[in-house]
Amino acid sequence: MAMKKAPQPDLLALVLDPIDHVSITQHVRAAEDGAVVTFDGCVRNHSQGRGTLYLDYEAYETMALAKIREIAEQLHEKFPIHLVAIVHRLGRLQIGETSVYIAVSSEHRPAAFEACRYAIDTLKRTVPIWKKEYFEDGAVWADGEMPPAPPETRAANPAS
Amino acid sequence: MAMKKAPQPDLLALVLDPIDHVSITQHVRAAEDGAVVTFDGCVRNHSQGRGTLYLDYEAYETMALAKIREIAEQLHEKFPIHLVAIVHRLGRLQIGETSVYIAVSSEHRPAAFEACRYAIDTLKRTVPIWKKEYFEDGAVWADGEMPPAPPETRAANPAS
Amino acid sequence: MARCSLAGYNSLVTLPMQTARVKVLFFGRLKEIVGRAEDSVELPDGAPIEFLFSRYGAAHPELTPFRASLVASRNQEFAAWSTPLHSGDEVAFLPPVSGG
Amino acid sequence: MARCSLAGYNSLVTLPMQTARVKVLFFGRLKEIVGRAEDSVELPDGAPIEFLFSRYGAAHPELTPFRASLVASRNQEFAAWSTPLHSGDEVAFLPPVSGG
Repeated sequence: MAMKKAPQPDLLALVLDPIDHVSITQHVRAAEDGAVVTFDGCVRNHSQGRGTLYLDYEAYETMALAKIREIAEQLHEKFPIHLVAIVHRLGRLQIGETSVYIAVSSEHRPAAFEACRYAIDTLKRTVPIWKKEYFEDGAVWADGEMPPAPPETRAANPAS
Repeated sequence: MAMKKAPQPDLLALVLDPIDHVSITQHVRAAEDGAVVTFDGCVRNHSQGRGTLYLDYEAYETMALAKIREIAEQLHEKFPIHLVAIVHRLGRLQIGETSVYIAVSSEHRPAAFEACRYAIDTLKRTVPIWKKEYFEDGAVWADGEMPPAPPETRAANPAS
Repeated sequence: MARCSLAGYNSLVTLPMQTARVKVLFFGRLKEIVGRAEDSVELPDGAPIEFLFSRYGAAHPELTPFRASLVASRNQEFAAWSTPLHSGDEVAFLPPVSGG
Repeated sequence: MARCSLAGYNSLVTLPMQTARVKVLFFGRLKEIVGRAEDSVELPDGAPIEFLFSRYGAAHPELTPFRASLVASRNQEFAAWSTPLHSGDEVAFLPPVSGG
């Protein structure tokens, strides 16, 4: 059997504690890199004209982590990047706290920018995480995006 | 005379000391923001196949700061962003140190991404800063980009 | 291995209907409607995900309007509603995602 | 106000040639060639930036090959080489920039 290639030391995680931007950014940043681009998704104090109190995030954790790993793999395939970190927080988040933090390092800046943008755009469409927004006058599950589903086949074909 | 509009509290600076990513990022990040995108330009340990020892950055300081302010103004005109920080370091930089750091906050992520990218791309073309790269076997002024110059007019027309 | 049809098994076949035990997960609004995050159910082996959802729809009619906006998964992969289920599968009905 | 032509002033005009004192800045490679970062020079009032550069080119022939890759500035703004200079102006010859 072939030796497995050593995994890229990307940092891919779901966490409950506040996100530490500094250590995550340091994780991807090396002497060979000329660029590090980061995206910090924060809890806004308002949503569609209503004042937000806080958010609750929940995830289908095993699948969410698998989908985040898929995104990291895609980044390495599509862009000449060095390392990527994608960390999403779950549980109750207060205004101003970071819900998701993405850091990408690369030799030249276009790859880091494009990969970071691709990562958050794909995460928002494909990673099974949901947020419930709490306002002074109620709470709603945020409108979300429909992940791409595989095409339907004919109704299950009973084997004989 | 009309009152001057209060200046946006953008953070625009040339500095000699190491760049503090955390305080700069905090500067642009507010409760109304949903996204913060940052670009960290770092000194690579190599350039065009040669091992780099360190870099010296110098600037036409008054003009560089004026051009950086122009970039910030353009960002506010072109993108629905909240705040921007653009900090460039001058003097001697070691491998891994940050030469330029840009942070942009916005309500939604596309503006922060696009503005941050626009800022570094424009800075690299228009801000009078130069770097000299020191290698084990010599030093060179880095190949740079020609800033856009105003079109020439006819030779100066002596007034009578 | 004999499989039943969805309408029931063929009574001419003497083998008993194969059943499958699958784990079902609910998230977000669906979890609130069904009143639980996790379930374990028995269904005819090979029955599609759609069949499983219909069952929950029968028990919780409030679910039905969500059907068009849901995506299904089987074993942590997005799956067509026609995907057949077997014992040990983990199924989830995923509302539009809103992470990030 | 009388202005001289670049070739010298018209001797029929009895007013002395107006001169302008401008500050000149050098950066990067140019600073190394000229051997100084800053200079203060007198030149005919209204002479274009090009005229000033030619003067330095005469004194430092190594400068001339750089001309095509330089951009000029006047008072911290990019300026055409034909821009006329007046007293108090600050001029710089900017090599291709390589910040970031």
